[in-house]
Amino acid sequence: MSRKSLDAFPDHAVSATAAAEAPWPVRRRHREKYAMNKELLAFIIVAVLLAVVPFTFGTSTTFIAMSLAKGLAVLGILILLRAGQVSFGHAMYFAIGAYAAAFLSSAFRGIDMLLLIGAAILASGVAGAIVGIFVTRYRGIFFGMVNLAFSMVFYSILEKAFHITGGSDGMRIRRPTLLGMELKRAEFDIAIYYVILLFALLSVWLVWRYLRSPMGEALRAVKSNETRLEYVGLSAKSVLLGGYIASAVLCGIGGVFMGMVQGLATPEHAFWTRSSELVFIAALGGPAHVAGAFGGTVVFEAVRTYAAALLDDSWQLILGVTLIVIILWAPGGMVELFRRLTGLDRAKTLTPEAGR
Amino acid sequence: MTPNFAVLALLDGIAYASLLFLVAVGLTLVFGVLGILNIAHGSLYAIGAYVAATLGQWLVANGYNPWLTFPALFAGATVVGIALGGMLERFLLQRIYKKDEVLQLLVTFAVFMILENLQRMIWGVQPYFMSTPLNLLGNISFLGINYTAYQVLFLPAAAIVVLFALRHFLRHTAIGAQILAVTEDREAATSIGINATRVYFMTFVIGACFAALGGALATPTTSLVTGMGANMIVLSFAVAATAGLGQIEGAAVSALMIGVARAFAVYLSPELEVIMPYLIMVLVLLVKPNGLFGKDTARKI
Amino acid sequence: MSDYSASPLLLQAEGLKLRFGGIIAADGIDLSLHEGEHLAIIGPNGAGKTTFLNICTGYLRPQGGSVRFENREITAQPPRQITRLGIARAFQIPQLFAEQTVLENMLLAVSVRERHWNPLRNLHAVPERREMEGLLELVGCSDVRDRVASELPEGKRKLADIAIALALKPRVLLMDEPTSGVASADKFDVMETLMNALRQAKVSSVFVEHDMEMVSRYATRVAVWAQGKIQTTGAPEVVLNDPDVVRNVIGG
Amino acid sequence: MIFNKLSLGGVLAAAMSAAALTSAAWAADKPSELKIGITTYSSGSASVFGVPARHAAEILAEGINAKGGINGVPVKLYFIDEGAGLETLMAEYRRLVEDEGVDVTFASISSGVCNKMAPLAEDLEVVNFMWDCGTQRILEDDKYDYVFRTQANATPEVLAPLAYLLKTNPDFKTIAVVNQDYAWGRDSWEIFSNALKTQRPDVKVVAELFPAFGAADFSTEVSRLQALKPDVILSTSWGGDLDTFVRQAKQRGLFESSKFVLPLAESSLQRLRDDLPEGVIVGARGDHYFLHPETRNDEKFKAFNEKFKERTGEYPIYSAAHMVQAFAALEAVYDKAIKANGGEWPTKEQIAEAMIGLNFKGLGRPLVIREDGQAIEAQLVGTTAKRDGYDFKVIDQMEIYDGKDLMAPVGEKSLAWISKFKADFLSKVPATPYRHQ
Repeated sequence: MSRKSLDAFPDHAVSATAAAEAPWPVRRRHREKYAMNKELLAFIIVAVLLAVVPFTFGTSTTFIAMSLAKGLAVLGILILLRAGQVSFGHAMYFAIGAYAAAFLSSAFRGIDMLLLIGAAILASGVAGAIVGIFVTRYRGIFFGMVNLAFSMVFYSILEKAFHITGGSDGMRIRRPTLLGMELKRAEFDIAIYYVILLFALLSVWLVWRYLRSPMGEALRAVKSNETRLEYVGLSAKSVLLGGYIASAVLCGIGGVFMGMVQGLATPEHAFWTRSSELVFIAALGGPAHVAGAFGGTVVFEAVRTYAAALLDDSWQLILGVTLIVIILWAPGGMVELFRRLTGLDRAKTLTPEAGR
Repeated sequence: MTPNFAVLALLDGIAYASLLFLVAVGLTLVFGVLGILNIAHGSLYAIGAYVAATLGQWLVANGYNPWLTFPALFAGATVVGIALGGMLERFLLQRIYKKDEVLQLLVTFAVFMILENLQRMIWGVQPYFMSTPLNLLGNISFLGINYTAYQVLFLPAAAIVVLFALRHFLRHTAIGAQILAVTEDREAATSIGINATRVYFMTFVIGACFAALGGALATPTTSLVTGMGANMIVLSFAVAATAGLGQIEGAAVSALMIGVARAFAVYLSPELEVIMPYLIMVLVLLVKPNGLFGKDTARKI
Repeated sequence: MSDYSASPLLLQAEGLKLRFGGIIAADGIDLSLHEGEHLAIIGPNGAGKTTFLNICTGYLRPQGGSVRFENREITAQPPRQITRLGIARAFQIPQLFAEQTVLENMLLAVSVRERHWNPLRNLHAVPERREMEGLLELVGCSDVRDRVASELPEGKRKLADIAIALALKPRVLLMDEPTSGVASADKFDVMETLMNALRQAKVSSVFVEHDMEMVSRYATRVAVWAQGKIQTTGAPEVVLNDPDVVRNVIGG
Repeated sequence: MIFNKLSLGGVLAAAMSAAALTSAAWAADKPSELKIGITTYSSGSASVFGVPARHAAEILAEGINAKGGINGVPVKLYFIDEGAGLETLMAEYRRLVEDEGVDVTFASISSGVCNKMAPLAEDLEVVNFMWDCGTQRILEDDKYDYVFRTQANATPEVLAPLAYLLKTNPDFKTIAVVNQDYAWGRDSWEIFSNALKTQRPDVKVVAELFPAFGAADFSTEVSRLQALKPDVILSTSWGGDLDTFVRQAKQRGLFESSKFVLPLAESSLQRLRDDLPEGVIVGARGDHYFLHPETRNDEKFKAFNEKFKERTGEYPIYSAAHMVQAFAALEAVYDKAIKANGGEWPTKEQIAEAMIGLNFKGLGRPLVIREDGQAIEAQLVGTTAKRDGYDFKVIDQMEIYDGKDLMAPVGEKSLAWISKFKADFLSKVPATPYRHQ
């Protein structure tokens, strides 16, 4: 089977060949376990490495914190991609998360960070449920477009409701306390880094489990065969709605973190190019694996920040070319490249050779 | 507020809708045939505008007859459409027709980013303008209000000509009929031997030409600034989606709807002006998921 | 052939009417299924047999008439609700979750049946895994258990499709040409296994079929569908020997 | 994979800071170079200001280095693009301050960015000059130790054109506003309309239009304004938006029926050329004009204008002048602090301290930094006119206002201060008149 299959996300394709040649349940389980362990190991290593960042590369802390925050939103996009749907409006939930924090922190000075996060989860979840009820009727391009329309309405309101939202300059998010502690800037940077890291790791684990649960597998079924889904007694709409709310909440969490790190919520967070950026990163990182969301974000942000060093005012050019190259030659994104380079894909996808 | 404001708003709306239609029609045509929602359409719009402005400025600066700026608008658009559109289709889009639609969308987004950047590198960031054609046509007065003939006569005329020319082309020429056949049923059309590669190429180039033409014809009325493509593309998405993707006549109707609604907003409630197109799109799609004129396709089991 | 009219009524269609443009698919269809019955529907291509299955499962809304299941009105309810009531369906063109393995297809179906919605539990860890493996064994799909559905040969797809329907533990199974696509040498073996499984699980069935040999062997009753009407219904040995039926349906 | 990227960035960062450390150590107290981080737009619509300002900065840095630097220390510039988005801007700003060790930052053009950068600079304890952003709120709302503004704020920039309007066209009865829909457009209208209410409560506001920032078409707005025929039309827009609005209004004869007040149009004069009619009131967010009647014969002024024209083909606009002011403040404050420090190179705390009460001079009248960190800057307003020797409209019938008369006093907020205006306050504000020469 060709890797350039019609399928966007070739992990299924790869596992197809693989599974076809691995009919023995016992060995298969063994390998699955082996692969799981290897992935768990990688997860732990990455987690530990990230945990020591403030001590080793202290000046990159904020950069990585912002990347992780955005990565959380990309993780949300990943869930929808699982159902074959792409939203060009999810930046809206990102902005909702940030604005929830902005409103609360200007109403109550010295409010606790955890309350802000809770508010962002609630706000983006409720918004996701309400909008989701409408948009889950749509599939494909229309799904993307209706989401775009909702987010543009929201964006326009943020810009227009000047006296409430501060218009295009946005709202300041004052530094919250953490568990009642007042923090100075340097302490806050470290503290929020660890909070973000904690949420990122937790979300990765939850999403990882969710996508493998019956509900998550049903998302894939939305992509492959809604008719059969109906005929096993499940509403494709509600399956998608579940995924949609989860993705909205992840974007909301990403937004509140980004807002707190930057100290600002702006309408720009909700603009359509931001939504596209999230999808862009998901494709860049590779939609097949949760690691892609974060890897993609770090690369994206790094290119954007350091492209200027290579060629003045060229980050869009460089990123655009990178994405085209990835889509044409490695449609599985960085995750696929990584697997190709390390050979880890074999273990992961259970080809017979892997166990040997 | 004069009691005639409705007439004025209508006139303003029509002028604006004409430009919207010119851009959206290319987008919707390309989607109808290729099944690709081309985000780079906005960049083609912007580059068409820049090229037309550069050409027009050059003509004026070198003392040519200023009326030559009119053909320059069309020439600029055609050059951009054929050269840039043709290259994009041949070297990039042809490679992705078999890929997932999400990836197709992302490729066009990547092209959009690249073109935005190139555009900045070529034309810089200072606003460009070339209003010679607008000045040449002068004003006409209506209910005591001066309008530019270019906006209330020339642009709507251009839009109508494009609409009917496109209809004629699709209904009464061989290649047009093939394009239409592919729009209606891609598989059936290819199975009866229509050369899809050629049809795709032609369609994309035509669509690109329309985008560039929209930009070129907008040039005399506006200042060309970076980021103009990003704004235009969402607006033309709104027009195309409201009509139903792939609906050409429908795009004319929804462009008119959005244009007039926006103009009324400026008179009645200026704060709503910006939200109007998206509000219309959301409302229409909530009631009619496939757009005003889109067809519902039930799956056969 | 025994008479089932005394056993409880499961599915009952009355006066179903449906036309698409100029084509009359159903023009006053009355048809019922009793517990333990295996009803075959035969008739010319395009007569509306599949349409009947579509109406019964709520995929199409009839322009007239009603469908009842265990004395409960189910006309035009969404397919998922009808499915949950106990009417499962297998398709002429198999409908599988193309991206997942055959076993995962089954596990997903059984998760819906058993309402396994814990988002943290792996699909493979549902307690009914053994049962599903057994079902696959039964329909002869064990060998392709771990293959991705889109990669299956046509015959196996057909069987997997039926297995998914069976995974739902239905009261009634609606099948559309169950053995089309299965290699002709295996057809009767497959059907034999399938019917045994249905009898064992006390599942009644309706199946649309073109193979008269199959009908005469496995149907308890036959309905002949033509021009949007049930021309006749009765025991296979009677109906299949009816000269009108032979001329209009089987011969033609 | 994530880690690879991280460590790459980290190693680079570490290497850079190590380099910075060693060089600092080598120069003992006095650094080998004075590093200046400048945020400016090089992409996006505001680059109409950002790019000229960047040219100005480069010219100025070359000039400083050519004469041996500031007290013998050459300057080195680092630019950040405000148009690249806040994530990039913030990450890069932090990198410059924390890794690169820049000594001073100039941030920024956008009020929105200033809103963000001011608290960040304060947190990072780096001396920051708000060199171009207009919002008056930052220094009025909070107290900063490291953040200063080397130009005026929105209040005098809007009040000066209003004073000019009241003096030159005292009889107007109706006014309409067409501003860009973002903070500056809204804030400037708030100041203008509140002040107008105190001076001329009888004037009726017939339309408040806020088309989207970057709107490509104002035809409908122009139609509506023609129908309304207001005596005065105010627009604080700039860049492509202002150009488009002016062209469309001119083409359709709106300038004949209404008096236009365009407080930022000095920056569009050279682009609009004949599309901007005569008789329009224009301002320059300060006393910035390439033919400044008081300073045009100064050597420094002439030299800068020439170099700028040579490099860009244009005369400098106000954003370039604001950059000149930032550099002038920088040179002045180092001189002052070094003197106060007995000739030793000053610490950043000493620099911050020396900023208060600092006198410096850019291309216009001298400026002074108040105790709240805000500079007092004169304002130049005039009327467009066609004059020989220029293929664009020049400014005639100029009035130059002293900045202190139009600023809210230290500790007072602009809107509260404005609400206390006496009815004839603005028409009596002293100004020095000049004609085009």
